[in-house]
Amino acid sequence: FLEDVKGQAKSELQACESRYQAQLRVTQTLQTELLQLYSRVEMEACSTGASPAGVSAHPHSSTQTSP
Amino acid sequence: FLEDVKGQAKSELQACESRYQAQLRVTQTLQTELLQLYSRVEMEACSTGASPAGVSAHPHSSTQTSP
Amino acid sequence: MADDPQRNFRSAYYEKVGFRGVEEKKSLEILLKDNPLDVEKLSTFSQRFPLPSMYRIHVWKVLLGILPPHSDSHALVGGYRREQYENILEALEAMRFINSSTPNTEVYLRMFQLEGQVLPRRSEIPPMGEEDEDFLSISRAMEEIVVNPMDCYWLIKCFHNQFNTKFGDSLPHLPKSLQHYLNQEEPRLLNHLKITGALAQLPYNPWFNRCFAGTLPESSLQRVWDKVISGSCKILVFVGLEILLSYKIILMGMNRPEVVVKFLGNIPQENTDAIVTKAIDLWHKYCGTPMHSV
Repeated sequence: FLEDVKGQAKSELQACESRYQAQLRVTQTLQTELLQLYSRVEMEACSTGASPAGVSAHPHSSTQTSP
Repeated sequence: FLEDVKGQAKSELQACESRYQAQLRVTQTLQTELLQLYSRVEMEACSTGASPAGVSAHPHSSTQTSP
Repeated sequence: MADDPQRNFRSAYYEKVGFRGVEEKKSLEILLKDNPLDVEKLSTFSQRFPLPSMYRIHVWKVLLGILPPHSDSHALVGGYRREQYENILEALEAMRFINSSTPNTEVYLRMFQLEGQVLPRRSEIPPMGEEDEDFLSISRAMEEIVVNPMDCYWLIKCFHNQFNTKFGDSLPHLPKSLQHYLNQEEPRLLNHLKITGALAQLPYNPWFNRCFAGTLPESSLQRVWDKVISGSCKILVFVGLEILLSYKIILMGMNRPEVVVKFLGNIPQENTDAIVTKAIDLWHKYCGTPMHSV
């Protein structure tokens, strides 16, 4: 009976842990995405200073990647 | 002794829960930031292009609906 | 139980008149009342009998560990699973990786990739690789079987993971195994396939890596997946074997491997139920029927 209780607790904890791990991955992925976006924004900010044309293509390409 | 095991299991689960909640708040913050950044990028794209502001609202609507 | 000829006759009769598995359904219901659930007994049941469709998803979830054996944990764990699913989905939407027009199967793939930390950069998404295509193929079939998208994602993910963990090492040996049994059942056909060069080009990938997703219609496929999910990848060999045996005459008339490949890549969908039934019989004949008191 004790084993039973332990087993039940273990499976609940595993499921909780899996949800937490997934959330960690989500955080990491979002951070990477933000970083890339920031560096893109900065690049564009620099290039708009020099040459305003041609930059507008980038944001559109990003919205088109999802089918 | 059984109560002991149950108590331990409960506190482990609670610890997992609070780690998850913390991570959840992080992701929510990141997602908000991402949303703002996207709309900034789009605003800039619009202003470098021809059409003025207001268009940037559209792409967000697509993120609201889950498949 | 299985040796009782009267009972076998009765089962065969029920099968014919459409009451298939009345007794089986009752014994499964008894198993499902256990708390905790006896996963081993459920596996054995699923190896021996087709799962009644009303219990299939539930049993799959238990066998794949999506739901734990303790029924009184199902609500709690189910809640965790739902949150995990929703959070990942939400993040992908926030990153604009997916939107409302993204096909579900691709959504599942991206979710799976995010969880496995192999999500490509959104700015440079590579074309789908063979493994992605396997995943998508299984997803498309699962989508036809499971209505609820959250259940569907969890089942695809856990099926995919369990299959590769459990059987990844066995997969490369399945073509040899198929030849072995074909030699037992129909050596002439084996010889013909060898001579024409078709043997090396049989659709092993859709058969074994995709577990017949995309080859069999879902109504037949789910009876094969019952066996895979409950612990056998050998069944895949016998389904392949039975496909070859069923179309023996047609295949014997084909002399070019590409014609064979084309035919097998698009088999008639009418009698696949009979093919699966015969495949399961052959599998029991060669590998034995799992004996467990159910």
